[in-house]
Amino acid sequence: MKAAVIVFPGSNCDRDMAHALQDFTDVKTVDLIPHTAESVDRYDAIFLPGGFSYGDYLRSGAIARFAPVMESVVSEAKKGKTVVGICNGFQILLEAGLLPGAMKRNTNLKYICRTVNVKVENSGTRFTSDYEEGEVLRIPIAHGDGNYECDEQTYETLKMNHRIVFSYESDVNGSTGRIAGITNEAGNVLGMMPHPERAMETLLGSEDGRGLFTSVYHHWRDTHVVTT
Amino acid sequence: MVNVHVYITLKEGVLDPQGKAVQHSLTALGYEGVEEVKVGKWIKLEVAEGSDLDARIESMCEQLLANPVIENYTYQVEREAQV
Amino acid sequence: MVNVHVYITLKEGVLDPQGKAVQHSLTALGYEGVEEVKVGKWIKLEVAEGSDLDARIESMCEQLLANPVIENYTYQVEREAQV
Amino acid sequence: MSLQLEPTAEEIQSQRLYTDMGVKDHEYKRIVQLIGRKPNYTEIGLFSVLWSEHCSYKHSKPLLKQFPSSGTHILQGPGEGAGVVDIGDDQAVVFKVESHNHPSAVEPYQGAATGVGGILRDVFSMGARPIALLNSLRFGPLATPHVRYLFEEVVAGISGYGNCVGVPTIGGEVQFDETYAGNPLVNAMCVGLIEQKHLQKGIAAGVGNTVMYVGAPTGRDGIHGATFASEELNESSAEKRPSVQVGDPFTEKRVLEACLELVKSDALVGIQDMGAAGLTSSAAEMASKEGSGIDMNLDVVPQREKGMTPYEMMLSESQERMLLVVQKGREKEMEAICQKWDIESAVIGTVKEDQQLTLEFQGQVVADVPVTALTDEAPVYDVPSEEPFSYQEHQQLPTWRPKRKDHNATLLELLERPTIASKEWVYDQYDHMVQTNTLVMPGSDSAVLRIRGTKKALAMTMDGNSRYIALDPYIGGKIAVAEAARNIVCSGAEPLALTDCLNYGSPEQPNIYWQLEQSTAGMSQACNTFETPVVSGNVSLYNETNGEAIHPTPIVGMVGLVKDLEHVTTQHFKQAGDYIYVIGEAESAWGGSELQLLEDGEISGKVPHMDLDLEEKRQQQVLGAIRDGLIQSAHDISEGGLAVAVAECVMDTEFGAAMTMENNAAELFSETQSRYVISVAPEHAQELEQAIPDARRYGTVTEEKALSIKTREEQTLILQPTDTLTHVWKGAIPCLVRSKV
Ligand SMILES: Nc1ncnc2c1ncn2[C@@H]1O[C@H](COP(=O)(O)OP(=O)(O)O)[C@@H](O)[C@H]1O
Ligand SMILES: [Mg+2]
Repeated sequence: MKAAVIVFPGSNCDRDMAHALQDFTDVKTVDLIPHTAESVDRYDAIFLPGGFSYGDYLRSGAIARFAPVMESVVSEAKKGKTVVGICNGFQILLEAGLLPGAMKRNTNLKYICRTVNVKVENSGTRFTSDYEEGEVLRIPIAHGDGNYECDEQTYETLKMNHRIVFSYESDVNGSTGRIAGITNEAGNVLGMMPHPERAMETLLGSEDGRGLFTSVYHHWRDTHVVTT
Repeated sequence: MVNVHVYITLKEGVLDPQGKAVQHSLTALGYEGVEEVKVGKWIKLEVAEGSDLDARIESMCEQLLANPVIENYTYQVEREAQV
Repeated sequence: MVNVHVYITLKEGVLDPQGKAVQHSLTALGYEGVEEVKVGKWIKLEVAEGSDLDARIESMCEQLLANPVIENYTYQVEREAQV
Repeated sequence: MSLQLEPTAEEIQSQRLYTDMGVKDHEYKRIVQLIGRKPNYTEIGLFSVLWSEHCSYKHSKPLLKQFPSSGTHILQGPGEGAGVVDIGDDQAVVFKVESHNHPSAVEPYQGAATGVGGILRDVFSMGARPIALLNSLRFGPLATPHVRYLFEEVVAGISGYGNCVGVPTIGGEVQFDETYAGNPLVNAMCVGLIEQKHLQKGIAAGVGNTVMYVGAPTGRDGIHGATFASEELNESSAEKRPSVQVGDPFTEKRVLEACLELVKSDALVGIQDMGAAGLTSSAAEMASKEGSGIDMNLDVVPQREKGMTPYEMMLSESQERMLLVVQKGREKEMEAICQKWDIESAVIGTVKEDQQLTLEFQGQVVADVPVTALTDEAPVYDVPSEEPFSYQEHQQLPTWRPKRKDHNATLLELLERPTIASKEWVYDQYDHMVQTNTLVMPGSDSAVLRIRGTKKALAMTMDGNSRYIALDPYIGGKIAVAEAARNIVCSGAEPLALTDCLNYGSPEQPNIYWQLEQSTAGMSQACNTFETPVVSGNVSLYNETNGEAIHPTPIVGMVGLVKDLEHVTTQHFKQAGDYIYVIGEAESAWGGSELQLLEDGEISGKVPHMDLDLEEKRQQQVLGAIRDGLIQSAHDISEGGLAVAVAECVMDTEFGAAMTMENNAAELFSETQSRYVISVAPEHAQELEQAIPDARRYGTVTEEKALSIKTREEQTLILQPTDTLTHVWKGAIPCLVRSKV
């Protein structure tokens, strides 16, 4: 499997994401792809990392969504490729319209960095198959704009179609329905605020984030590698 | 060139954490009778004049300046008073 | 109650990284002739009417809403059209 | 002010306009002598900033010289952007601290943010990748709304800048005291990591080489910031500030990445950030270090505003800018790297042989002064020093004793003191995990970062208890360094070196100069004992509000090396059944203690004794025992004494502690130095007792989540559920911040 980690100007979790993929999964190729790249079509999975793309000026993700590489990201997403946006990556996917809803400031108006309990609401996705449904993960959050907002109808749709993949066990930032991560309708695009790439090693406090990356890998293997 | 003022605010019904905090602080500071506070953006742009000005402004707002999912915008064009 | 609109912007000469980023981005998106962009705040408040209204607004602005060291503010009181 | 409207050299002299820039009459005379004529407006501007305290250290230089600054592991001591220390494997750690007190007093968010930005540039200008930020903050009591505003905004500014750049803020300290009510302290420290071969210097070498400007364009920001930082604050400070510097972390992040790429090129000869006094100090210092001169054409300096004069350009403190010296003919390579990161660059000058700084603007030479006059010839003052009466008064006071008897209540009250209370409210706002190397996050004695690809880790801390120094600067100075070293040792690291920030009042006051003299002497002695040289630092004087100076506050930022990840230790208890040992005996040491402040509302008397040799011996013993795997947790005993220390060991854990001791306030709350509370697995008890003869067993880590301290006669001194302790300790600051009255 070949994975692309997109580097926007101002991304700062790009290397962490690449380490997570490289050091803890069997993914063969992990490339850091600059925001100016024309195409990412040769990759099997595309990761949008956290950070402050374009300083998060105006709104988080608002400017990054127009980075040259995004055209290809959007078209690959529409073709069904795996796309994962974490933190700022999630915000960019929202701004790009690949996922519904928007982010507002955390209710306490402060940046929050701490490890929280994140519940796996749906283990039937390509992002969560290595987790148990209902499993509670210890994963760090680190964001100022993680207060997920959507209208009632969108929320009902998300819920009904099991597209709420992760939720916070307690209200940390004001998110509608304590949503921490959602997928698109087709189920190939995931956005989540918590940082699984920061939860890869017990040495650093938790390895509960691994399942996300291994799930993505296993999904690719199961759909691409013919076993005899 | 004309000055364009774009005003952006959260849509009706979208909870505004900043507005709430400001209202709270104002009340705590002893300002009575502050009922509702909304914090929005005011973006000032210097833009080239032209017959398509309105179209351009609207498109800038919808594409970038405002997020139509949760925000509304209005704008005003300020022209130098003609002599 | 009256609606008060407070407009806050950075003082002349103070660096406005947001404005710069937005201008850059608009230009990249193909909007030509966008010369200067400043990002400020627009705060809408519903405040009790009263003879000291102006004094109250000004004091709120200076104490909390604006940061007088780097920001300027102006405001407008919007009264319902009288019948 | 346009060039034509600037005062002439004659007017500057006759109307003594230089005094507005902070230049004294005799300094002006000296300048005239040095350059052989009357300086024009731009030239006097150059002198005023380079001869300010902030840049010239004119009142502190002789004191700084006494700090030991070399050692076999020291690759670069004071004099460059940051100090550099060898950590083996061809790697080095680079660090420095910087103050941003005055800007933060006027505009706390931006003041703190740009403080972080500046210290980051000091570190990456050495060629190192910043891997950690720390900060040391001082505020008045949170009871007043203005202090709360300063506190909230300073923290937000640090968070806003550091988080965006993607460097984890992993440690620091915050204290609250009346003395800082009008003059908060904001000291930021940055630590970087470098492969030794990439090490850079800020030098203008090679006649004919090109001087390049890289980074954000210049605006009229913070003109005279360096002078401003060298004056006391008063009512007119807000107006005096011509324009506050606003930080742009997004640009910083790109400048950082661009610079780390630039330093890998052999075309780069020298690089320095434009910090205080901007273009003036970077150009003059780079030339001075090499004994060269620089010709600069100001017309091509990237500018953000229209109509800027040479004076304004040279004195501007716009952020996110760097000055480079590049091999002639290879400018394009540098430009290409800048373009890649979307950063402006411009060729603005040349290195020349004659040791002059020559500035051209619109076809005219607007300044032409000897570099040495600006830098080496800056005045150094021999300042009178005088021991204040208060010092002897405190020494003569009879030994202070606490009056309280209810130890249970006292412990809770101490935990609630903002200086002791959990700083989670602060560090929750800092991204302390980005870069995924943080092994020990904020909340233990030192933060610890692993070094990828090795077994090593770095421990770092900032410390400085000004209350001891206020009472006794000499002993207090020793304690400041000792405490930092103790914190490093507790995390399983060996102290390597330190950086310091000296925050004091006006050195022109003999009593304050005495404080400086005494405290730096104490610090130096401690540095010598621990073999931790001072590799960098910063001096912030004139921390006064309307004539009232702050407590002398030297801050120590220390870095230590963990040789093996296995040694990393935290303060938290690890397992029920482990034995709790206290190392070192409590004495009746109360002067400057938290309990004294709690009871009296003020500090008095003699400070705790500091025996550096004993301190050093215990540090070696504790570190040795950690390395031998004998110790499960280690915590030093500082503010609030043993009771507070043990409480901190159980908080955030699933455990409690059962201890036995004398019914003696000193046992519980005294701040006697060189002490630790550690936990040890029973099977290692004997070995530990041999390794550390001063260790006394006080109790056991329990499964029951409560802290219980009893006398041998089973009289309860303290009994508190762990949850209550945690609740009180963690709730204190959020509660104070939220109270809006
Ligand atoms: N208290 C101090 N102890 C040791 N070195 C110091 C101290 N203060 C300043 N220095 C050193 O003096 C040099 C100049 O410091 P400074 O002017 O603060 O640097 P910058 O120009 O980067 O702001 C630096 O190398 C710094 O490390
Ligand atoms: Mg510097």
